[in-house]
Amino acid sequence: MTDKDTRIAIYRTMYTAQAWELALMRLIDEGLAPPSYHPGRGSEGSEVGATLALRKSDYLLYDHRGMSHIIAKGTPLKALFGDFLGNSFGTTRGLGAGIVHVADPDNGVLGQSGTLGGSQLIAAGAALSSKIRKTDQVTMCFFGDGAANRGTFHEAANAAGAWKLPLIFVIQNNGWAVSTSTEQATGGRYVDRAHGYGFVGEWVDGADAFAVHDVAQRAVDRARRGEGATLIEVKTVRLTGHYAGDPQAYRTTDDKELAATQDPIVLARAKLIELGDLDEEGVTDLELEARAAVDVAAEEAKPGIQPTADRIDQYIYA
Amino acid sequence: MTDKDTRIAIYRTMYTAQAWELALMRLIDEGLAPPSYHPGRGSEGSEVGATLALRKSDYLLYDHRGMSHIIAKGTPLKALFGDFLGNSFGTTRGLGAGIVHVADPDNGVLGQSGTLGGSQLIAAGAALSSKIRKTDQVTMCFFGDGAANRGTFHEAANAAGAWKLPLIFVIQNNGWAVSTSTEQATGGRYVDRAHGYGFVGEWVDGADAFAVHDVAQRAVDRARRGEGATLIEVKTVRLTGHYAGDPQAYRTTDDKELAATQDPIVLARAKLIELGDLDEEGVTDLELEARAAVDVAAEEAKPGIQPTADRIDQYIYA
Amino acid sequence: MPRTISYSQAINEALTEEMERDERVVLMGEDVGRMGGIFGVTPGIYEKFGADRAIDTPISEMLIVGGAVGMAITGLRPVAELQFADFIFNAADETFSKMSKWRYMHGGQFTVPMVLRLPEGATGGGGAEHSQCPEAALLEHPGSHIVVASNPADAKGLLKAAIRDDNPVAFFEHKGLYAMKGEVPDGDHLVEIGKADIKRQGTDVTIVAWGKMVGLSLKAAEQLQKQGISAEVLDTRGLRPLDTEAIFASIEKTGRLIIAQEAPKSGGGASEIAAIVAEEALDLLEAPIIRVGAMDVPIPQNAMLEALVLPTSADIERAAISMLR
Amino acid sequence: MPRTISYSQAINEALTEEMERDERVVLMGEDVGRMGGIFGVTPGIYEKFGADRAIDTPISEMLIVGGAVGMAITGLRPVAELQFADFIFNAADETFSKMSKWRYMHGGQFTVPMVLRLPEGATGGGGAEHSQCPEAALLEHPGSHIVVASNPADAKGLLKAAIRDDNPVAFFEHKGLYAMKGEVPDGDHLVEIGKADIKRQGTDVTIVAWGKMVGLSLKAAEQLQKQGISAEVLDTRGLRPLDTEAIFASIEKTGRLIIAQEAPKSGGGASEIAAIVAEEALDLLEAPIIRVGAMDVPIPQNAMLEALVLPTSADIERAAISMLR
Ligand SMILES: Cc1ncc(C[n+]2csc(CCOP(=O)(O)OP(=O)(O)O)c2C)c(N)n1
Ligand SMILES: Cc1ncc(C[n+]2csc(CCOP(=O)(O)OP(=O)(O)O)c2C)c(N)n1
Ligand SMILES: [Mg+2]
Ligand SMILES: [Mg+2]
Repeated sequence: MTDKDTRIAIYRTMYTAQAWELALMRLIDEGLAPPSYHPGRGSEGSEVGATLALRKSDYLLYDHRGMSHIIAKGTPLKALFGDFLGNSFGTTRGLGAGIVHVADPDNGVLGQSGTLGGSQLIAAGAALSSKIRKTDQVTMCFFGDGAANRGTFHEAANAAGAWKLPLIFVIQNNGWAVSTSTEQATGGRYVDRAHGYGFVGEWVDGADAFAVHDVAQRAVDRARRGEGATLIEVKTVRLTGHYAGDPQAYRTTDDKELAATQDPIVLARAKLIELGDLDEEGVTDLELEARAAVDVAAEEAKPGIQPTADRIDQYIYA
Repeated sequence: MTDKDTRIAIYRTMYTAQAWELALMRLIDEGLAPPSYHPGRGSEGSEVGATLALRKSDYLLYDHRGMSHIIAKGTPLKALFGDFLGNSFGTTRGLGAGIVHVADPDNGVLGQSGTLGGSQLIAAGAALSSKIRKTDQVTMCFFGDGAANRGTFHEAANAAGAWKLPLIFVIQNNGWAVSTSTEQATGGRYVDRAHGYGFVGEWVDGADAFAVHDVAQRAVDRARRGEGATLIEVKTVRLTGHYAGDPQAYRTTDDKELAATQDPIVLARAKLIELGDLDEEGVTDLELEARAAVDVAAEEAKPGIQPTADRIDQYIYA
Repeated sequence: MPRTISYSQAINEALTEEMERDERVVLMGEDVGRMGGIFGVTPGIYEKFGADRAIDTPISEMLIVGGAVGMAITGLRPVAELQFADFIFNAADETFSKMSKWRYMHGGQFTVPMVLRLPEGATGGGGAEHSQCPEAALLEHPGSHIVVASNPADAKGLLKAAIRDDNPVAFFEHKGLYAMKGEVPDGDHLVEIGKADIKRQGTDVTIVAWGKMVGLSLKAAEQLQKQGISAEVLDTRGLRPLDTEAIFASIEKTGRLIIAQEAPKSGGGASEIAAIVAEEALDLLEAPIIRVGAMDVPIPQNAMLEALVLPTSADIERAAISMLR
Repeated sequence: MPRTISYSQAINEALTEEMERDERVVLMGEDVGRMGGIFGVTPGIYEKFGADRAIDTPISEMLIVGGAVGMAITGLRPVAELQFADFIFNAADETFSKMSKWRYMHGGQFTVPMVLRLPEGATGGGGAEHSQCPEAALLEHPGSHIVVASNPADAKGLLKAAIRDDNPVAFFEHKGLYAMKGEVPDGDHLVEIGKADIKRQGTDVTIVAWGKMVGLSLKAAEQLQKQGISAEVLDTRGLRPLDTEAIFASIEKTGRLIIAQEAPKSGGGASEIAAIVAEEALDLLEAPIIRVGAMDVPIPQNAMLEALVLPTSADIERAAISMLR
């Protein structure tokens, strides 16, 4: 069971991620950042709860849904703004502008495959690598219910089972892959797939970020003890469209309204107060702090320099 | 439970397949057929027991291990010899010579992907096709424990579960993928993977061809009733090397000796007599008949004409 | 009388008409049904033909292509879509070795009547894995047609022809053209696959292009006209079958050849066409061939850098001028 | 003093020496460990370095390549093998978009020091899916080297150089050359990647080739000599980096260019080289370029037909004679 400090850290990180995303939306409205973004609202409980169970030296393969796992892994907010502004402050120093290619090796953020599923294989390789190098690093790989149906998952999961890899698959099941519902496109339950590969499968409701953390911590501890992989299916909700501005004609109002009741940030806030970890004032202070930090980061990131032509053929070859 | 006629048919087909393979080996020794062949000895119980549960109009995606599933599906022996002799009597009329590309649409034999796993996807497509066309055709797809670990399986199995396809995956687990043992390369048990896709998984010992048929018949009946897919894991043995002439240095003598005790043909023969389906004399007559039919087919196939250069650019485009 | 509609609407009409004409034709891919496609190309088809003929697939590219092959050899005529042409590499064996070779490998006992729709091209910020034009990737794999539509009329006529063709067809649609408007003939409009189209007559230089580069080539040709250079623009409408006769005939007139593609300069269709000309029509050339293509780098995610990497009509213009100096 | 060993033994030595030199180097692939490879190229390595550094993988080609990328960006230097080069299409996105572009896509924050071993080529009866030479498939995907060894000395020297290179290298080994014997220098023999090798001097025609076609080109050159035709044979040793200077220098001498590849004539490295020459060195040509390659058909399983489909030294010979008439 999470302790008080952990719960507060989880809430702070989730709230920060939400504030970061709101700030990004403003940058997008101002035309400073490209509009193509997959909002993370609704998956913060999953991404933060799970990622905070990792150490700095552990590896993260994040997914395209929001940025809260990357924020939780320690990548500076300013650098993330820089990536979306496509300027010199970004982790790729302007090469990537927008989704997909944030990378932060110092914090174990190994980047992302723009083709869904590619990261599952790279995660398996990273986990095998730490096993061969005899470090105690754990690799955590996030992906959605849709990406879970790519063959890449099978090859990564089979290897994770056969070689007892220190690897944690976090399937964020928000019920949708763009417009396609999980029921339409998926046979069986994701959590049940773990058993067929010989490792543990756990299901947890992502509306409860603290519960996610408990499950993730157990998985991380098992992995570090050399007891192999875990598949965590987290039920999340997509509080927005697939991308910012998706009309979502394919989705019923009921589904959207039900989702709205599952906001992990709202629920965590109430829980903090209920448990007496913080009182209303304490929470408000934390939130003000977080928003301030985000605003500072956004402002600091803006003056970054856009890359110029000379950048184009850099880093193709070592 | 199989009835007497079915048991006799299974034995006859298995024995015929064995005789066919022996005859092929002679053709290879005589240099008339290419040496690259993956002998089926040990998997006849699986291939014949399962395939005989199908109708002529059902679809078969066979694998590279032996020919007994193709023989059981009704492809004429002469045509199969023709394929290995690479002559005009072959199903591909000489284009293919040797393993891989036998096809016999009239008997529902849809061909094979030379890259393992490719057939799993084509099988899913064939099953979806019969569902869309509202026929009651069932598709059966064979592959080994090694090919089961390709991502193609995951994509085919997930679709089979999501769409309740009339599809039967037969995983022939002979414990080896060339030199790599199932334990070294596989996490969990294949049969347990079915549940994660939302369909039935059954395990059966391929040493008992009659038991395989029972399991397959149930799966076929379910599929025809629209109750969806089944994964059948059949424990088989590889009585030979991966290919004819494989020294198998990687394999212990114990493993080979144990395998030798699991010959489905030997066991079925004893069972037939034990159950009184046939007496010793009856079995011997059946075997003589089968061998005679094979020898006739081999002789008839030999005079086929080898394809000439004009064949090369035929059938690339319709 | 012809109507003016968009490229995506033309594709939608082609699909609708062919699905009405032949019930064996089924549409499949990610989000092509209920949503009508992430680029809004297929709205209405699910409503008209239902879930069995407008199939929303899982995110399983190997299944989309390999499954379509299985459907095509068992009596259907699938039109499968990969959401981005780049994903052809997530189903490469299925596209190159199954779709394109199944018929040949099995001695001609099957036909594989399927179309693989491939939305291609860079549109600003898609990055290295959502912006490619991999038309040439199929060249070393015989057995399928490679078709690319440069305008609404061709998009409709070529797609209808592709669906009726008994061969597998890789059908590339440029995402940057979906909004393009153009006249489309009424009625059962079909365009022959593999027949080049001279979009503009000229005498000084031949610009061979396909897909989105045709428009850029025409733009360049207009600019060149002002400078007294008469450029002929030839739209190959794809890479296989390739109308080499039309290409040679044009070079015979002009003596100069520019080949413009959006794909990186190396390893694309331009290289193939240049090689064919260097082999079979070298004597017609009065100047070295020039390939205009993207820089040989992965497409940067940053739209500003992307713009610098992509070929422009100005590049084509410069190439022509350099040839005539 | 140099020893005479086989091409496969040379590869085995390169692997063994580099694994001894650098413990970050690990070998992985299907049956590469306990069995020593289905072509007998890697015996002894499992025994010497153990299961952690000679990894028998599942039949999971996407994992082999994508996993190797993950290993390469976390401190190891994997040498991954796909059992047949054809299977590059079973791991195409991993090879083209992950292995080759991970570094660039992430702003140069990673290096991807890995080698992908790819046994290629037709050897009699492998059929369309076990006989290809897909070297050119990587051309439209910058970020990796494309290396092909034509003899034992190069096999050893190029592979050792590839393992030490911080860039990903697609290393093609022709299955038909594994038994080829040749002299290999003693000691730490390294061959520079991307540097062409003039295997035979000549003045009348340049034959550019790589891999197994180098031997066939030399054979053709000998025959041509008897007919008074002096052929120069240039081994590119791969396709990227490409030693265009060496190619141009040779054409400058001879004025005639034949490019010989085992891959089908269309869509291969020969097309790329022909295009480069038609662009940058057209004036050096006294005759049209000729590409010698396999017929543009899937490789038939029937070995007799396969032999008719593959390019031969006689084809190269005929091409040269036709040029000099
Ligand atoms: C291989 C591949 N197929 C398709 C896509 C296009 N695509 C991007 S996100 C997405 C939906 C993913 O759904 P899911 O995995 O459930 O994640 P979610 O967006 O719901 O968080 C799709 C289809 C892609 N990027 N890569
Ligand atoms: C995609 C692919 N990978 C590898 C191979 C090479 N190969 C052919 S058979 C085989 C072993 C298959 O093992 P399994 O599936 O268990 O079948 P078995 O041979 O044991 O019957 C391998 C690795 C192939 N043909 N296709
Ligand atoms: Mg989802
Ligand atoms: Mg096996």
